[in-house]
Amino acid sequence: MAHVLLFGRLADVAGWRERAFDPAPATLFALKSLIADGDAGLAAALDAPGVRAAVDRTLISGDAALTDGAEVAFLPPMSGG
Amino acid sequence: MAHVLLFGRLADVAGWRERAFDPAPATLFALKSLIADGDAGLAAALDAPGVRAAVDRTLISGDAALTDGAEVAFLPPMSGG
Amino acid sequence: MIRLTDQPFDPGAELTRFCQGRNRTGAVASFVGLARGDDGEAAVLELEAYPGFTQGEVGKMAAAAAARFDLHEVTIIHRIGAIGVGDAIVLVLTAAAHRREAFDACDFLMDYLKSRAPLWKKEHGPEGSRWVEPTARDMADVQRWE
Amino acid sequence: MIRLTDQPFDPGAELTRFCQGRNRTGAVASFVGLARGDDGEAAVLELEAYPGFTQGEVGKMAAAAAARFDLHEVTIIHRIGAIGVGDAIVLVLTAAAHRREAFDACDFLMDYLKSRAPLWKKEHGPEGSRWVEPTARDMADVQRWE
Repeated sequence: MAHVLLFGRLADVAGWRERAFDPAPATLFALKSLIADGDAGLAAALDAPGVRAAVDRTLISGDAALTDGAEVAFLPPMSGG
Repeated sequence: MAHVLLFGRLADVAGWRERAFDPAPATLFALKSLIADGDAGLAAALDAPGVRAAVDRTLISGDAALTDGAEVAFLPPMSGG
Repeated sequence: MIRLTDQPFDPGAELTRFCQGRNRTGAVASFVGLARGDDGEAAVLELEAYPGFTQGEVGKMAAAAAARFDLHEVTIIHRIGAIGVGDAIVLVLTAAAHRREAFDACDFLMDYLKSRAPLWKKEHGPEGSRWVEPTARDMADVQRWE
Repeated sequence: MIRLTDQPFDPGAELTRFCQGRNRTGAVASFVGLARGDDGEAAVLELEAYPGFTQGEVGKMAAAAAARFDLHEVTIIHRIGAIGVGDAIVLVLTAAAHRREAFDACDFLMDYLKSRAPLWKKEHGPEGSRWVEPTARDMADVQRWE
């Protein structure tokens, strides 16, 4: 199982903020395909410039292997302050 | 009469902060010579780099005519904050 | 001290506390970001954080600033949730021996918060809502430090 | 608002007031200069002003900063007389629409106060007293703005 969190505009595009994918795909990229499956808008939003992913609360560059129970967050461009 | 004010280290060097010179000399430079008359330490302090003069609360560059009753302040390098 | 809060806070009360009991500190710089808008508007901003992640990331930035600018102390308070007109959104406080370090650290932390902190800001305006993303200026600002 | 005072003041209380009732202001920057020294020392600093002149000169600097950086408001409070360890010597508060202007105006005003405001600072240390003059760094800092 992979626990997926969407933030900011990604949650608005997807229509959800939090969802479990069971079983967990083997990699981050495979999970991303699965999340966006059949939703071209969400696929584009996840691939937009500046979107980052965090696996178990660590920022990831590129792909990564996923273990069962992983928390995967997709983070659009950040803007605090 | 010219009313003279010394600030900061100039007052320490002169040993006074405020003094009247009567009659007032005709110019700022003449007043400066009169103030430092016989006191080489004060003459040097008044001519040190960064020392400014204000006549009637207006900063002066170079010499200036003095009118009777003028307030003349000598201002060493400034440092607030 | 790093604090994320969904409640209004008073930047002045924090500054008073921050300045107290110091003798080595010659300089305290601060920045307060306020929510702009028209009087009488309800929430003009919504700030979303990633619980369990955002606070630690902001803490890493603060630690980086403390090391780089030789700070005596740093405090960051950031609102999350709904924010009304005139409310403080963010407060950054930096203490250092001299003014250049305190100013630069405060400036640096604001640039980082604007474009690198895991926070997402939604503006509610007369024409609807939009997610704010860092501007070209924000991206250029943060690159000054790299 | 420009204020010279021989009494201690609370920078936080001033910041609280300064932030209140704003809706166009997105950014408030501040700087507090504190008197460094060893605990238990009596006055560590003495600040001399030129009554009837200093306040006006500082006011001119504040007006120049307000025009140059498009400020909504500026406040400068400066202690004069004897100052104890840990006391606030100076507070500069700047309000603007955006952070760059607020930061730059605050920085600019501190640079001016350090080397161009008619104030004279005497430090009382273990080896006696000395009049402080702007350092080479202070002179370089103020030249950034010219």
